[in-house]
Amino acid sequence: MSTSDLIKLGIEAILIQNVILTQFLGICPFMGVSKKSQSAIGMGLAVIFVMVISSGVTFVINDLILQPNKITYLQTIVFILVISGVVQFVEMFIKKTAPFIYKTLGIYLPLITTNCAILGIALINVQPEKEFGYAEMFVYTIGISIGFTLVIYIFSTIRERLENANVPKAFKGTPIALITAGIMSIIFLGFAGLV
Amino acid sequence: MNFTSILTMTLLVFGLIFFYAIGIYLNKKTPLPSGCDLPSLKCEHCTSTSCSYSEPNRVEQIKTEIKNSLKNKNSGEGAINE
Amino acid sequence: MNKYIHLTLVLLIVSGLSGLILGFTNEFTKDAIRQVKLDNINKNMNKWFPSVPLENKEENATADYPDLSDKNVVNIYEAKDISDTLEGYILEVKAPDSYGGGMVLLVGIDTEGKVVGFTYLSFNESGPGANVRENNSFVNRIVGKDSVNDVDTVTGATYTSTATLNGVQIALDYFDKNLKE
Amino acid sequence: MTKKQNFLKGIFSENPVFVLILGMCPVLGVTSTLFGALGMGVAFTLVLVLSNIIVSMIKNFIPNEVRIPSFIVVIATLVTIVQLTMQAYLPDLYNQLGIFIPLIVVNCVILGRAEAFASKNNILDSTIDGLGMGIGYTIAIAMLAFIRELFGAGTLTLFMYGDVNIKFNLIPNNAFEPISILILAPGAFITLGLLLGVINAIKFNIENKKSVGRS
Repeated sequence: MSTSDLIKLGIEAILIQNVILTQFLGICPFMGVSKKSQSAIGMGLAVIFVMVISSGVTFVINDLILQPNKITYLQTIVFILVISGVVQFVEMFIKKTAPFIYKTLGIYLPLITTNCAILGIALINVQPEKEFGYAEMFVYTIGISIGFTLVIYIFSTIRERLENANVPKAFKGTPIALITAGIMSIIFLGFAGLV
Repeated sequence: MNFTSILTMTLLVFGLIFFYAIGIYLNKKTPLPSGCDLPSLKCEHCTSTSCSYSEPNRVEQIKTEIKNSLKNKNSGEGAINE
Repeated sequence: MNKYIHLTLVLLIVSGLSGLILGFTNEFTKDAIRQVKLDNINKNMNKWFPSVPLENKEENATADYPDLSDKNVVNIYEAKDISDTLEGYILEVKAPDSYGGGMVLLVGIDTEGKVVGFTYLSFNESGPGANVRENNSFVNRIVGKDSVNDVDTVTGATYTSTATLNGVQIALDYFDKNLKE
Repeated sequence: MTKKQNFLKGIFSENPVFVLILGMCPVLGVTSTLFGALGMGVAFTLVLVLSNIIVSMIKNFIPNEVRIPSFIVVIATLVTIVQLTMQAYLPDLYNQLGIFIPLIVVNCVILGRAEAFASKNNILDSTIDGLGMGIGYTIAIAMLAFIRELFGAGTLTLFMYGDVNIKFNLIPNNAFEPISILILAPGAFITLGLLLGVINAIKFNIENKKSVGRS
């Protein structure tokens, strides 16, 4: 793929195929952690960090071990174990070397193992019809995780204002958050023809 | 279904579980960095019950939250802008 | 110390068991999955070229076809009737930049180079793009043509229909270049 | 906790979608057709019940340190089995659900139930709990899919297999134009938000009547 295709793929990953608003991956943290924008940024950075590392590791494992031995049906079990392992080692690594970073995104790391986006993107990268090479995989994963952080940050700022809006009693909390996310998804639909 | 693919499968899965178990073990062992306890964000507005930080009775907690939100709605019958 | 041996033993048993179970399930389902694809091709083969007998077309019937690698044409199946005269081809084509990505088409072309029929082998379009597959007016606009650049797209699902048109056009170009006698 | 309560809690008081609001990714992803939602519900219940059974069986053989990794391996193996059989025998459903079948592994409900419930109760209770949760989940996504597909596309696909396509076209000679946004991505968020709101409103109503009746 030429560089212009890569840039196109990157923009598409951030805006058009946005992981939350169009692919419906990573909704659990999107709903659970976006009450405060500070915690949303923490979650976003943690997702960028873990998604890029785990996608790289799973892509390599798929290329070197699963593909040649024709056991690609093991992808699910291998990928979830790799992601869980990567999360533990990343948390340990950050604890040791960068206490400041650990302060912002430390608590979200164990949450990330049950995040559908990380495993979802790792599996999408190795789909046979997508035919991703290393460059496309890398650009796609970075684009997707930036898209995740962008959306979760914007959503958290809106949600902070929602707290003191007079929402009917039955709609307080998750229902109104879902409806706001729906309106955001409509806005992101506007990007469809961009690329 | 030759023997080598079974062997590679078992070794692969075993290696990865070991990698994960070692990760958990080492992670538990490394102390928290000095003066940086976990941020105040406890799990009150995170609904995932399977993350290792969640208290064991997370499910009952959600239910009690809903119950008392109902209760103060009823007790606040008289209050004007409930 | 034996605690760790106990741990590793348990892990070994768990992974060994899961490996074995998955190996066996893969054995059972492996040829069924391949069969699903072949059934699809044979069913369409019979629908588009009625004179071709409905027997099991081999998957890799494309050993001797020129420059398959770079193009988006993945596989070619010859439609030969009982007396072994060539009725046409079915080309398996990857349609680029569809909305959901990863769209694969089966395009049936007869010996004169006209599209006899087409269907989707893998299709993950969502939203209104999803019902392009059942949109018969769009299908009929394509069948019987030898070039699709004047066929207009389906309103509301431009992404999916343009990707389909590109896929059919790739098959037609490939046919004109390599397969036309 | 009687057996009946244990079963019914999964559907009403602890419904994974409406009360605990867990496992949201497939709920939004597969409910564009009723067939997809039912297929996902059945696959989910199957994996949940089987994983609860196996976890409650092997819970005393697994030392505590490696509890979570072995549970994850058990669940992943079950999910792969379901994925392979579905790919082989129900290809249309497999194409419909796509990426969401392997994602059952990370579904917060399953690992949560395995750890919170199955690793502490005997086999029968775990099965009932799994069944209750699974049926509650299926009912929830079927309701959502029913609304989305009925108003979004005016059709209701019940079963798709090859050319067998049980699909009710509910708009007599297109009396009304279907709201196609409901089938699109935003429709999933909005419909689920409204559905949750309505259910909360009903719950408050019932609580109100009960408390008014009591006081």
